[in-house]
Amino acid sequence: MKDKNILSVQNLTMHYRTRKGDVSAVDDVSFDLARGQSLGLVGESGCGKTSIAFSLLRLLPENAQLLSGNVYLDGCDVLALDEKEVRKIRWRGISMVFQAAMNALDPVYRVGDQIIEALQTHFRGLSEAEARERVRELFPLVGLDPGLMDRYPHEFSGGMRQRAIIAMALSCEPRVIIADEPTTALDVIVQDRILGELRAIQQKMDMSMIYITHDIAVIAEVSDRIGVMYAGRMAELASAVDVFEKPLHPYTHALMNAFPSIEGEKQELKALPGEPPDLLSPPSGCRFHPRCSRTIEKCMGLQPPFEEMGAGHFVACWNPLEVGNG
Amino acid sequence: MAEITKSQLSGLTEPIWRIRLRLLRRSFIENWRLFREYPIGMIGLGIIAVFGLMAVAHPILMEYVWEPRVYDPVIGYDISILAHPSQPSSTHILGTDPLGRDVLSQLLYGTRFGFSLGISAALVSVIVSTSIGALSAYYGGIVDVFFMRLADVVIMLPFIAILIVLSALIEFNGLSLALVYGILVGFGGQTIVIKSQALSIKVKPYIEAARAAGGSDGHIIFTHLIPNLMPLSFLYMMFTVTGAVFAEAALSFFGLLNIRMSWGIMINTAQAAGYLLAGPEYLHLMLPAGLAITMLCSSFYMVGRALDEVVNPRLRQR
Amino acid sequence: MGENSTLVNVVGLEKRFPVSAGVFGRLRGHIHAVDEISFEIPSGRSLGLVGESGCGKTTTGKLLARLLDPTDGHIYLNDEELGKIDLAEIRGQELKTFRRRVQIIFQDPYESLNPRRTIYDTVEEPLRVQGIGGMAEREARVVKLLELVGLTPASSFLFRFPHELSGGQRQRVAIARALVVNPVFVIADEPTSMLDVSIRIGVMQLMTELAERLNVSYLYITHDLAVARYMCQEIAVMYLGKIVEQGETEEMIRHPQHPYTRALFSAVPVPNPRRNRIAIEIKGGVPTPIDPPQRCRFYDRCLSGDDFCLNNDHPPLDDKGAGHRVACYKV
Amino acid sequence: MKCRKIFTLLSWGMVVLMLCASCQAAKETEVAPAEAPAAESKAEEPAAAAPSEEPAAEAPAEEAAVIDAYRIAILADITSSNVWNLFGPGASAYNYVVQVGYWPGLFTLSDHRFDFVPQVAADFSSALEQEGDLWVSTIPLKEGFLWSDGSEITAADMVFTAQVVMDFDLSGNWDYATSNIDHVEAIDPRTVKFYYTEKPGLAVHEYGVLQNPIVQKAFWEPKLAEAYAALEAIANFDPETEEYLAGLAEAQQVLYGVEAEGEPIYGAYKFDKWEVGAFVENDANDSYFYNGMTIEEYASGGYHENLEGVQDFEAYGDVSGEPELSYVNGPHANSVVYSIYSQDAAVLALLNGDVDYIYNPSGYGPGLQAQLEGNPDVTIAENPRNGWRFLAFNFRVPPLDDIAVRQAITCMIDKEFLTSNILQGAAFPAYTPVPEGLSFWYNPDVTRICYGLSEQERMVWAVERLREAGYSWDVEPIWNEDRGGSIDWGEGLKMPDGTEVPELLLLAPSPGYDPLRATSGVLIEQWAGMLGFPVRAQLTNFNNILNETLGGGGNWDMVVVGWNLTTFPDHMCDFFLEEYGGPFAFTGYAGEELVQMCLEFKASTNLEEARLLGFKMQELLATELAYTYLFANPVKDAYNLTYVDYPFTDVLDGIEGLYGQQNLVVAPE
Amino acid sequence: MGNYILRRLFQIILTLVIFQTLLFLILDAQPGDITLQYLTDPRVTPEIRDQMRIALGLNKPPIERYLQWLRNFTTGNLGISFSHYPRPVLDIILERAPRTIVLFLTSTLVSFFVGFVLGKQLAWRRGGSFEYSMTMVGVVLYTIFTPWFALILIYLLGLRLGWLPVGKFLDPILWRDAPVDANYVFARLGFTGFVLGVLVAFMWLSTAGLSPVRRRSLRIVGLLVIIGTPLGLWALSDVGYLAGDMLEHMILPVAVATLVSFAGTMLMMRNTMLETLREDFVMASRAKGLSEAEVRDKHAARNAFLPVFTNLIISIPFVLSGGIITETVFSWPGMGLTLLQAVQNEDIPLAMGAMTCVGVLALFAHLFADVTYAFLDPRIRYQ
Repeated sequence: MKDKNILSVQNLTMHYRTRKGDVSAVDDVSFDLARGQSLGLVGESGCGKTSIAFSLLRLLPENAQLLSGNVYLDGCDVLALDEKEVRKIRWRGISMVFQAAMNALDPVYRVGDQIIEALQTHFRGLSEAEARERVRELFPLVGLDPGLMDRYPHEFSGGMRQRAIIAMALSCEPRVIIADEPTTALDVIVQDRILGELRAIQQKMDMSMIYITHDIAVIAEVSDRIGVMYAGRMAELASAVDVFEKPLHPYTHALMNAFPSIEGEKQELKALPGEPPDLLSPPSGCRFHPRCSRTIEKCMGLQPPFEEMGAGHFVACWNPLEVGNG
Repeated sequence: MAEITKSQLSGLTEPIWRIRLRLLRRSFIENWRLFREYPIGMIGLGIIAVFGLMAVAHPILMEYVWEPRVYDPVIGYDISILAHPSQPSSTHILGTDPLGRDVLSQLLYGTRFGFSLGISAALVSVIVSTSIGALSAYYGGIVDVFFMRLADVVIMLPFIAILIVLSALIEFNGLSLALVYGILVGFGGQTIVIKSQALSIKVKPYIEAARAAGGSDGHIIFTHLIPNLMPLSFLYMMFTVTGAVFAEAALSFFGLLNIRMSWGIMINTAQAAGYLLAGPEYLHLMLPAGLAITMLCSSFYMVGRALDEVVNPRLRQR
Repeated sequence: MGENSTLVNVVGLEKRFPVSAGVFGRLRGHIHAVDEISFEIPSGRSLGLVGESGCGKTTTGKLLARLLDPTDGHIYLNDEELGKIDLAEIRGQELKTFRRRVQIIFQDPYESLNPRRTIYDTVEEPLRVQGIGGMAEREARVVKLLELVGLTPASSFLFRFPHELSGGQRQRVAIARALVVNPVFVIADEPTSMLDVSIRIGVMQLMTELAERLNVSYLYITHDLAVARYMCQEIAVMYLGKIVEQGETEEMIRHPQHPYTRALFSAVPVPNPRRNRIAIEIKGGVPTPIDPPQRCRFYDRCLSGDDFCLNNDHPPLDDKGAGHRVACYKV
Repeated sequence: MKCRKIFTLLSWGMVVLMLCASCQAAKETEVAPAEAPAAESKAEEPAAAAPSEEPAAEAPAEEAAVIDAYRIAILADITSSNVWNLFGPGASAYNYVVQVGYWPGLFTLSDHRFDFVPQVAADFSSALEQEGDLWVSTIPLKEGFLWSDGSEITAADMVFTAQVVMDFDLSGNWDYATSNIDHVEAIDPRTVKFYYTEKPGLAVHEYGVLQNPIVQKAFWEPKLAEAYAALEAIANFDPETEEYLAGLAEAQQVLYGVEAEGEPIYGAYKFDKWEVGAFVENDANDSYFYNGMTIEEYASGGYHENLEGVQDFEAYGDVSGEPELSYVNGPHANSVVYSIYSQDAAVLALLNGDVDYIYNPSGYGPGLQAQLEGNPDVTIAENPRNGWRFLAFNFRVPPLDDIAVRQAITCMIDKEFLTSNILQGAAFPAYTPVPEGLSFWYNPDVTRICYGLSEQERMVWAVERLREAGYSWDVEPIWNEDRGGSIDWGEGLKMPDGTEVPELLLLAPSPGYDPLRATSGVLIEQWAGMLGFPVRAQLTNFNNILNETLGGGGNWDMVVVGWNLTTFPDHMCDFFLEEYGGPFAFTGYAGEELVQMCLEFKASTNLEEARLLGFKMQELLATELAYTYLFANPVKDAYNLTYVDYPFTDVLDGIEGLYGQQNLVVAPE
Repeated sequence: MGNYILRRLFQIILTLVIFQTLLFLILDAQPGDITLQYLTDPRVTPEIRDQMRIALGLNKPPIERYLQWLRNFTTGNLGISFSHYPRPVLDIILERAPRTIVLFLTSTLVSFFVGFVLGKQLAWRRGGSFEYSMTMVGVVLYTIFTPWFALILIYLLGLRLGWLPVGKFLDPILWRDAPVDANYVFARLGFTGFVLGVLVAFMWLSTAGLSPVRRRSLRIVGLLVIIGTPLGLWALSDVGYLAGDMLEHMILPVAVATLVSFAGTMLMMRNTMLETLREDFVMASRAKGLSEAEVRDKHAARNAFLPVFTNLIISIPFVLSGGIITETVFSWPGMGLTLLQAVQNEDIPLAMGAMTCVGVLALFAHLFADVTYAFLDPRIRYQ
């Protein structure tokens, strides 16, 4: 099991220091990622999805504090590396497709040059001509005409930009690729195409992928496994089918019920009461308990452990739903 | 109006004006708390406070402590001292100038002058720039084109040069300089900045919501546009104060102003009498005024910088 | 007022934006943002306007709220208070009075409230500019509306500033502001798209509930078909300034007929990991609507287009039965 | 990619071009000295000699030490080198300091005592005779007087100069045009004859026309063709019309614009180099007539010029025995370098030994003086100035036309206090229009109102004077013994006719322009105010003052201004009587007595007679108080004795008045 | 692009006309005229002054003179200076403008560079004592009373320590026998700078295609050669000592002009850089594994550069304003000093000419900077 996991995150805890106090952004999160697997991280804004992604790359802002945890990439602890070594991990070990493609490309450089820059950073002896050749090969892979590489980002449409970002993320053939809401700002038809391409490349190149989104429908389509996050904690982690068909955590369940779909019969939507908690002073015990319909006394005082309940199905809940109750 | 000061329906126990006052106070305290985090702003504010005390001190000292014949900043003369300029002493803490006048008295008087000049110039510029910026952003079209072209012309002009040219036309005194400087700044770069800010506010949905609610242009400009421009205007006021004080000093230094006393005049007096490079023993002639100009300019600028960080959330640290 | 009476009737509505360039600002062309669209909204029902970004749905909304002046066409509002009026024609005081009857809710709850005004000021503003009621009366109405949108107790919200509220609360304030003048028709421009999933449903439900209680109709603009399905009785799909298909919501979802609608609907991801959804392909991306050629707007991307489509005007929106109207020669 | 290749190609091309260009540039600079070998050697020399800040020390110690360069600091650049312009609209002190010695005059004033002596003229034979309707003066010229190109200065040059001035109607310091000259004639190469239409007085003839510069005809005649052509164009116009005047102005402009490079001159130094904005350099002129000539002045008044085999001239008295002063004319320096400095920088340069003398008509403030005095190398010579600052009254405005008012206000002005205390001894009190330094004309017995009185006595005197004249107060000013004694201000001053005295506007230059006058203005406001005069001092820019006063604006009641004067004191008339002074007589004063005296004074051709008249006029003006003279500031000259020395430094208007004594300056012993 | 420049030129002309109209109105509205100067000369009678007025065209009504001025301006004739009568204004300006341009081009470039680098560091090391102290120093220098500051520097460096010359732009004793004049050396120096710039740019571009390892070493060698060669050539040439003298005189004024203006760029750079640092592409370039210095210089600073550059354009007139002060204090005979003297002397043509020159300078600097901006920012495309 261990050697199959290319990435292993254990007990990751991270706080942001603000003038109002510490924000507990990621709290005791653990998960593994196997080679060629696609893991979806889903949750509402501010639940810590993106913070995890940046922790993996050690790209946290100054005020972020990694309090505990380990991140093993191919058995090497990323969090223990010094700055220079981390730089080698970045992009070759783990690369990232950024959320806002609009802003993730530097507007003053040609798109191709930005990919060449990444290549030359990691392959110091590569001349520009060689690097260009490499980009020329990459572009069709993501559905872009290689002739576009000498254009500037602003000359690209949103979809093309996102494709360029994906090409950039693939350029150094990373072992793990993190896609952080890559299609959120896109229209549905473009989103559909990009999702398809991303999935195809990932499988073709046998890369592992972490896909981060708040859209349950999207995550259902791209992920093998799904981690549901709530308020900085992992609420449930299981295979995609299990999460959708046999959710154990009440939050997962509520999320499913609150999500409108155009498929099938029109079902009654159930609103979640209340608002997501303020992570400056998160609720004691289970962070979901103030909004939970299944709260028992234990929930208020004690944090539920993140435990395996059934094969590969992890959940953190004192009073989980019965299997098949979804 | 008595029946509306208290509302039974909403369960409010206080008159609305008192609530608003409290809100105002609270927002002031909040901003103050933000502002306080920037040492640069606090230093600036501290210096301004010191200058404020100095400005207030002068009339008091003249009334109760100092003999006007001796200490008047313009026509005072100390007969008891043989040679002027005299070194600092117990009677003249900063010594006397080449014409036998007390330097400290001049410095304090100059503070008052500098303050009123800077602040009135700032007020003028803010009134001009905010109203023009808001109007051209809101209405656009020919009004906008006219004022923006004008602003282009104005920002192209070297200020000091223009003031020098104008000094030949206008008998600059404190007030007219403040007015001219304020108008120049107000019509120039400041309008452009305020207008671009106003443009970004103009397209905010809440402006559209106000229009959808039936709000007239006047209503929108005065209740939505201008209040949201005020922080920026206030920020620019600080910079205008700096500019105006500097311009006055520069013009005085060139001997182009017709005022009786200011910091610039003090330096000019020392210069005209040839004490500028006369050595350390005459430092009291140019150091206090030069330092005062620099400090006052710096202090307002520092406050402006700190305000910038408060007003502009993109610069905030965390 | 009966169920079937028409509340809003849009006829041939058109909006063009000039595009200029060159030394003397020479006119280069027009963006046909909204191109001769017509639809009806029966009283008490809501119409969902869906489409990709740039298709003209927001412009349509603003035209109906008269935040923009239409280039051409008519917008008739059948109102029991004011009678039947053409919104496209009115000016001045009349327009101001009309503002009472039609309101708008914006997408971004963070930008749609003036950060320097309290909730009370914001919600009361429409009443004040319309000169409705005395101060006490207005206050009472504000309180009532706040409680209606679920901000209870109202007194604890009245004198807060927007930045002290969460996104969901702000959007409720925006709803309260829209409803405070008792409108009959509300244009909702993606009111929930920026809200989190767990809050979104709450707001959607609130809007539905208020529509029934206050007898309000919505023009619900959204890019999210699933949301439109839950909010509206009817859906109209826009493409490049044109309505290409319109009909009863469930009918549309089950049997989309226009090639574009079909591609659009098939591209929506479904929350079911077992299902292998197959998207219907169309060509290319959305072109800019600057002076589009006189033919079917969708021709360039359509897989089933032929010479007839190429040589004829944009097809009319024909009823294909049961109020399901499609603008396509091939259906 | 293709694009990039093209760019690369272009860049290479650019580089090649650049290299070519810079090679060419290098060549050019290499070639330049080769073409002018003289320049090359010069170029090397200063490079080596640059650190030698002591050129005098390096100079070979021959019998007469030669100064390498007499370095004068000037405070502004010269603006013109065209002689016609220089003595016309281009007249500026700095143009003079560089160029005034270039051209000879028939007569001149001696350097020290300002004796009227011949220069190009062979002798004093300038007496006027009547010839028909005209008055003539025939003047013989010296022999051996050479231009710097070696040719002789002749009567033709003199005639040419006068002719050009009259043809072009040149003004400014050219006196011919305003002196009723009919024509000038060259009787022979060494005799020139002036024809006047009216009998000219001293000021016009001796102190005017005869001292005007002379230029070389041979050089100028061809150069003026264009200007004459312009003049030709208006030959037929009526001189009264505007077209004529415009055409004339155009012709003058052409004249002023002629490049005068290489013009042969006569003086001790000739033009060498002008680096605009930085410095001007003059080189010694070896053919200078007075080079090596000894000048002696005797106690008897005698004046003696002597150079073996060239000149031996004496005048004004006995020249035997030990002379009071004896000096040898230069040039004693190889060149004179006039560097442009700001005043402060000039003082620093003098202190550092970078310049030898500062030509500084603006005067030294006390601070600069303090710096200069603190340096042992620097000497300051102090000399009386021919000029003063005064308070003028507007006689058109009652009650200022009343002598009692003027006297009362004048009495209150404590000039001694003003000069010694407020102005820190930077000035002397003045009581008469003629400065003490002009000893020939100065009347020492002139009345000084309230001289030596205390503040209390002044007030009493002034109040009494006013009361006598019928003035009254609501509250009379009184002396208050409290607080160490001060005056309680008078209030509600009324004129004899019972009307209240209106507010009086006192103009003074702003402190930026002249702190002395600004301060005086503010103080006078106080002093007059004590008596109850509602005076308001307005410090304003100088141009504004000019505009209101001389310019005829008229919006003034009192004004503090000041002038520098000529050595001939006809300004006593010019400043008060419009027929002489034009706009200068701006006060509106027209005392009958003064008119009479001036008629006599102006017509006088006898110095002694003129002098007595001058005394009477001074007394009249001191009591009538057309002006209240306030103070005069002395001329101070600072020089560094390390490298240069002067034969004498005691002279009216100082070394400055002699533009730095360039032809007299010697190396120190 | 060409079209854009054309449009801008058209705008410039329009702006100039407005500018000159205003200027003319202001100058003409002054009390009195140039002939007032001659009031103090007793030999200049009223008749002569009238004649002078005619000569100078002052007898005509203002509108006629204004039109005349415009007519002349279009033919490049700026009239005749009053105070340097009868020198043409254009002559005077052509003689002085190079000095101002050299001085302020140098100080602007230096202060921009210094400000840029320091501002970058300030943003990068946000919150440290370096930032606070530098900001304080920057603010004080930025707002310091320039003449006073210049005098202090003169006193300390020129007088007390005697390191630098205290004013003027050359040493007369050194120059009095120089084979060339100052403007010649100025022009050569400017040309050298230009060639240097082109060569460096060329070298930079021609090495761009190499692999990172070789690129670096080649560039260092190239820089040394390109900068060293002209320095050597100058040192060897026979006017090298003159250039040296000139440069020595430039140090102090350039230092003052730099010190009082670099902070503007620095503080602006700090702010924009802080904003840029929040952009996603900075995070992205970090994620790509670039070193911190590369992220800072190639991405964050490169993008922050754009608004700072715009600010530089806007600040050009301020630089010229500061120029008046610096030139006055250092007796630097450039446009600023000329303008001040012209105004003080009521030399309307010269003042007009000098102001116009300053205005044209500012306008073309704007245009130049805008065009440069288009190259720097690919997002900007001028139609």
